[in-house]
Amino acid sequence: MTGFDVEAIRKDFPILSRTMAGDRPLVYLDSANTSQKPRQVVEAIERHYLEHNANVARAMHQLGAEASEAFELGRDKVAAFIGAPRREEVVFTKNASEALNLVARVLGDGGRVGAGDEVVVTQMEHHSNLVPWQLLAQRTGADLRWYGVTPEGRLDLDSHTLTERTKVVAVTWVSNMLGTINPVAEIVRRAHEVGALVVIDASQAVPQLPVDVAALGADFVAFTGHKMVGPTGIGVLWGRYDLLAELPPFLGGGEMIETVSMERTTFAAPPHRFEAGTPPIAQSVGLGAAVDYLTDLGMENVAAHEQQITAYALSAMNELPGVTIVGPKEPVDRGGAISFTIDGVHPHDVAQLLDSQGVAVRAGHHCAKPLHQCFGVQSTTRASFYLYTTEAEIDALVAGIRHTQSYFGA
Amino acid sequence: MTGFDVEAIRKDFPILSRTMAGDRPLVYLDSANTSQKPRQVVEAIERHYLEHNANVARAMHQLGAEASEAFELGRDKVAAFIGAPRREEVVFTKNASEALNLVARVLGDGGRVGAGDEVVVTQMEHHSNLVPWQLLAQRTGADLRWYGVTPEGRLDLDSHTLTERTKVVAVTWVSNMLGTINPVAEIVRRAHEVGALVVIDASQAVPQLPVDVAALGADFVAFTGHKMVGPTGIGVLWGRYDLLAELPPFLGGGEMIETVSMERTTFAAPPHRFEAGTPPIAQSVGLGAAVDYLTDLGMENVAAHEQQITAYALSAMNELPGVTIVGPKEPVDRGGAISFTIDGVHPHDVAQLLDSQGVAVRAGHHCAKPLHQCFGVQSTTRASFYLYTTEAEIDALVAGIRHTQSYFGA
Amino acid sequence: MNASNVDALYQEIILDHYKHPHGAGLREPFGAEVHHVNPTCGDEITLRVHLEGSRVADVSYDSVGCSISQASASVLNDLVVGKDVDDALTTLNAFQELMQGRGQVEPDEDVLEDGIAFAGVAQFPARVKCALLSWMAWKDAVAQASAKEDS
Amino acid sequence: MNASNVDALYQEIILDHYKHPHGAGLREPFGAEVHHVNPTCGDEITLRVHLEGSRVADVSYDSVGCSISQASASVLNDLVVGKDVDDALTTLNAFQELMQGRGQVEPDEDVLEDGIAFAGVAQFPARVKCALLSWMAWKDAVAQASAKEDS
Ligand SMILES: Cc1ncc(COP(=O)(O)O)c(C=O)c1O
Ligand SMILES: Cc1ncc(COP(=O)(O)O)c(C=O)c1O
Repeated sequence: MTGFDVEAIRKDFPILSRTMAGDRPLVYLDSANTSQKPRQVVEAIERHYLEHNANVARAMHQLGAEASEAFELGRDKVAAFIGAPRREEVVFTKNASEALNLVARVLGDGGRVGAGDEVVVTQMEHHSNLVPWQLLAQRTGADLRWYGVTPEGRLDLDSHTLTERTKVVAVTWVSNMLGTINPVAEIVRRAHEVGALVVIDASQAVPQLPVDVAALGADFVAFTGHKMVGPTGIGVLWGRYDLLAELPPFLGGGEMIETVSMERTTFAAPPHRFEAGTPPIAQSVGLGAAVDYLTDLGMENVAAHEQQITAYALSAMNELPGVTIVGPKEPVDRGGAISFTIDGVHPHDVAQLLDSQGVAVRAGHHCAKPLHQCFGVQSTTRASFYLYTTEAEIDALVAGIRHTQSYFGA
Repeated sequence: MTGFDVEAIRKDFPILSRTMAGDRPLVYLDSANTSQKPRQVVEAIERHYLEHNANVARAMHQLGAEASEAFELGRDKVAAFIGAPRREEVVFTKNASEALNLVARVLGDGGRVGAGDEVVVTQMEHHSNLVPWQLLAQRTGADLRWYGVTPEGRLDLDSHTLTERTKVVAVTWVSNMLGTINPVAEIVRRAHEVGALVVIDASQAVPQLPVDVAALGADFVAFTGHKMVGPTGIGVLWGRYDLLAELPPFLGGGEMIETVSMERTTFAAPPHRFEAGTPPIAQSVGLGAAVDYLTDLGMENVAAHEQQITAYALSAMNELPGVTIVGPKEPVDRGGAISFTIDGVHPHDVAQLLDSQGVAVRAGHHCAKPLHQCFGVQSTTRASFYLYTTEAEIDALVAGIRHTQSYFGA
Repeated sequence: MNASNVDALYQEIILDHYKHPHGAGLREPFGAEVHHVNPTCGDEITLRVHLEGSRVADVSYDSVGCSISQASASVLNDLVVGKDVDDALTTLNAFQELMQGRGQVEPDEDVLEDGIAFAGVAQFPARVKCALLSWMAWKDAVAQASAKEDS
Repeated sequence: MNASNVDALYQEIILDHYKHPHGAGLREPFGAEVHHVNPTCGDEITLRVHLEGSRVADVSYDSVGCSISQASASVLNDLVVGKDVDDALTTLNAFQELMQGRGQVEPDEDVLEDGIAFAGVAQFPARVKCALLSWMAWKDAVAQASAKEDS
């Protein structure tokens, strides 16, 4: 029993009533890739554009005041949603990837990471929390190291030892491929013990779990609007204020300045220092509406629903002959992304056959190529769930997998 | 006479029918800051979210195919709109500022600009085309130089001489403060003569003028969706394909890779190399609808309308005692941004009084602080026009200025 | 927000201070000098504070800005010069609270005197920064001057 | 796109080639070897070309990928080995045109033989890359091998 009525919720998402191939209803099991949007979010964006649109900060007319207030209200809502001690700690970016790149760039430019220093990631990072650190290591001469992954798909915290040389530990909270929920509190403890900064990729966590960045104790947390019933084109970097205030800007231009001459520029305080150019105004309004939507449901309820649907799916899929789940097989410390392989059928072909049944899943390396390598597979098929997912949809997935096996004679 | 019916067009923009302070109709004269959005654009975004939303590139299900097609169609439309020889030359960013920062970063990282080299800008740049080059110069040890501005508000091409040391010339096409249209073809000629790359900030040009990047001959062109009846959260960098193909990536993560291991990564071809993370999907759909809207009107007509309304405004404002236009006073090689001062009344107070009459203008340095310094003013008031601006609105501006003068006894 | 609100913003008292600012100009001696900028609009102030023990002996300033920011510097001068630093800081808090109260805070004339004329500004979020520019500069300068006195 | 389209995609011929690929494995001698990747899904192919004068003497390959990409490599092998390079490139163009034709191009069986079975793929934009992976690798390898022959 979850704390909300899934059938009622589904009415907020018109796309879920679409009819797909062969007149089958859409079974959308690709929410870890991007979530669907409720009417409430889309209408908030529409209303903003058609009634209150103006540029922000710079305009002192009434529309400008309305737009600025709407934009900054989005920031307030996000700050409250993640328990940020200060609203100025919420920096809007274009997506989670930009947020992570921003941190990597300014830690390098700001001298926090240099030659001989060590940056530690894990083998289960999304490319967006791996490539920025590779690029930083290349630019600065720092060494990139990583925690490995156990055969069960858990982080192996014994596989690497942090030292005084470690300046940054960048870790995903929830793996987008394995579903694994990592022990972030323990990682924060170990990193801070050696004086390293902690960057958490919370792209898969914030949409599904109650998050309190103050309690978490990390230094930076990144996530993305489109995975949490919000719009594309907006991401969030939360950072400890004193760190944001210390670090140099990332992009130049627009309202990130204090004063400018041809020769040199001084920069505004956070968050504006890190928001060059016209920010994602309508997207902040949309993300604010998304946060309201999630808060109305209650993040405890969202998390409980994900737990329940994941347990249901795992128990059904563990039973299927010829199907191997890559990642934790029990619904413990685990989010709702289930990656799997089917003997004798390539993941592309699995996804294609499921799609012909109306079941939308993802096939490929899910931007986690090194992690696939760990498990000796080149790609997997992934089903992922969200607050609108029903047990009937899991049943459709299971039926689709059976059909796929028989289609390919596997 | 312009080639379209302004009154009919205004019906597409519901916000223009709003009633503001004192029951006065909104007179929106801040389009150089951001343009208003027609219903067609907002509805395209809404339809996309509610019917076709999915992530792109990575998904092979039907929704994913629909979303990918819609997203890439936005790119096709933008490419056609600016006459790009190849669609792969259109890189989506979050705004014009990111596009300009992207170029500055990768030219440095790619070794195209180094210590002792020269980067040339102008005194009339928006901060977004100045600060990124200052930061590049600081990072690399290159020298930043600039063309000055004449008292009439024209670029002084004799004020600086390009040499073999000049590696980049970055110039705004149309000044957002003065309205000046710069001789970009001549600048391209001079720059290419010494082997320098040319970066054009077309943020104020693409919304108002027919643009053909192939004919222009520049190497990079940047502009922004929200100023051309499109959504916030999307900008465009057009770049010559061979240059884009040569340059290193800007941000890492997501679909900008070719193959990834823990140690190193190889990168995708343009444009994907420069689009890390989930791109502005719904915003590309919206920008595509914006480009359709402008194309239906005809950019020649849009430009002619701007010419006509600017000429009307200039002749009215040139007559006003105590009012000084900062920038070209004749409607020749000039866009529709008119910055001005009123003797004895601070620009803030001008904007505030105009706002109380329903007239929305901008006051401040318009992100062009060094340019204000050239003219010995700390700030100005700016009125700016677009395809929906009427002569009656200019009359309201003039009446508002008169009222302001009498209110402050100036 | 309507036309009458603009009159609430531009009260007679504010326009008077704007046209005839009290204590304008930079003077010696001073314990600290600061330069503050409103990044959005470019308004600037250079402000000096001279303390004598715990008393604000002088506040002098040179500013470029709109009527609201200029008038506010003039009222600041009236309200803090001659006062004990702690009392002046209490006044600052009251002024700041009024400005950030979105029109919901009732100003206390005994504390704010002419400053109550700024009540209308609180309804114009874009102008709140104008009204606070000189006060924030003063707060900064006092902190620096006090630190110097103490050391 | 409906269920019957999936059958159009997974034609019997394609599934046969998938299960029994022609010419699979890496062989010597070869003039050029390339490695191509489909970045979206991670499918990979290592492919070698051996030219004898202007004749494609052998195409050998090792690939990991879906049914479409594997079957396509097998059909490629059938269609180009033994042919003159120019003729083989003409075949490639015909195949590429079919793939990118969004289902609007009528395939010529005389040119494409078993390749016409891929007509259904053109209706699945996400799979077009799968079908073209080996062909693009082959084009690349031929260019490299020809350059070597010429020098
Ligand atoms: C000339 C010019 N360049 C750059 C920009 C920056 O555009 P954006 O704020 O969308 O990044 C603007 C608009 O503010 C502009 O007018
Ligand atoms: C764990 C993780 N990190 C980062 C990202 C990147 O998010 P975005 O594509 O919005 O930048 C994703 C989603 O693709 C993700 O799942």
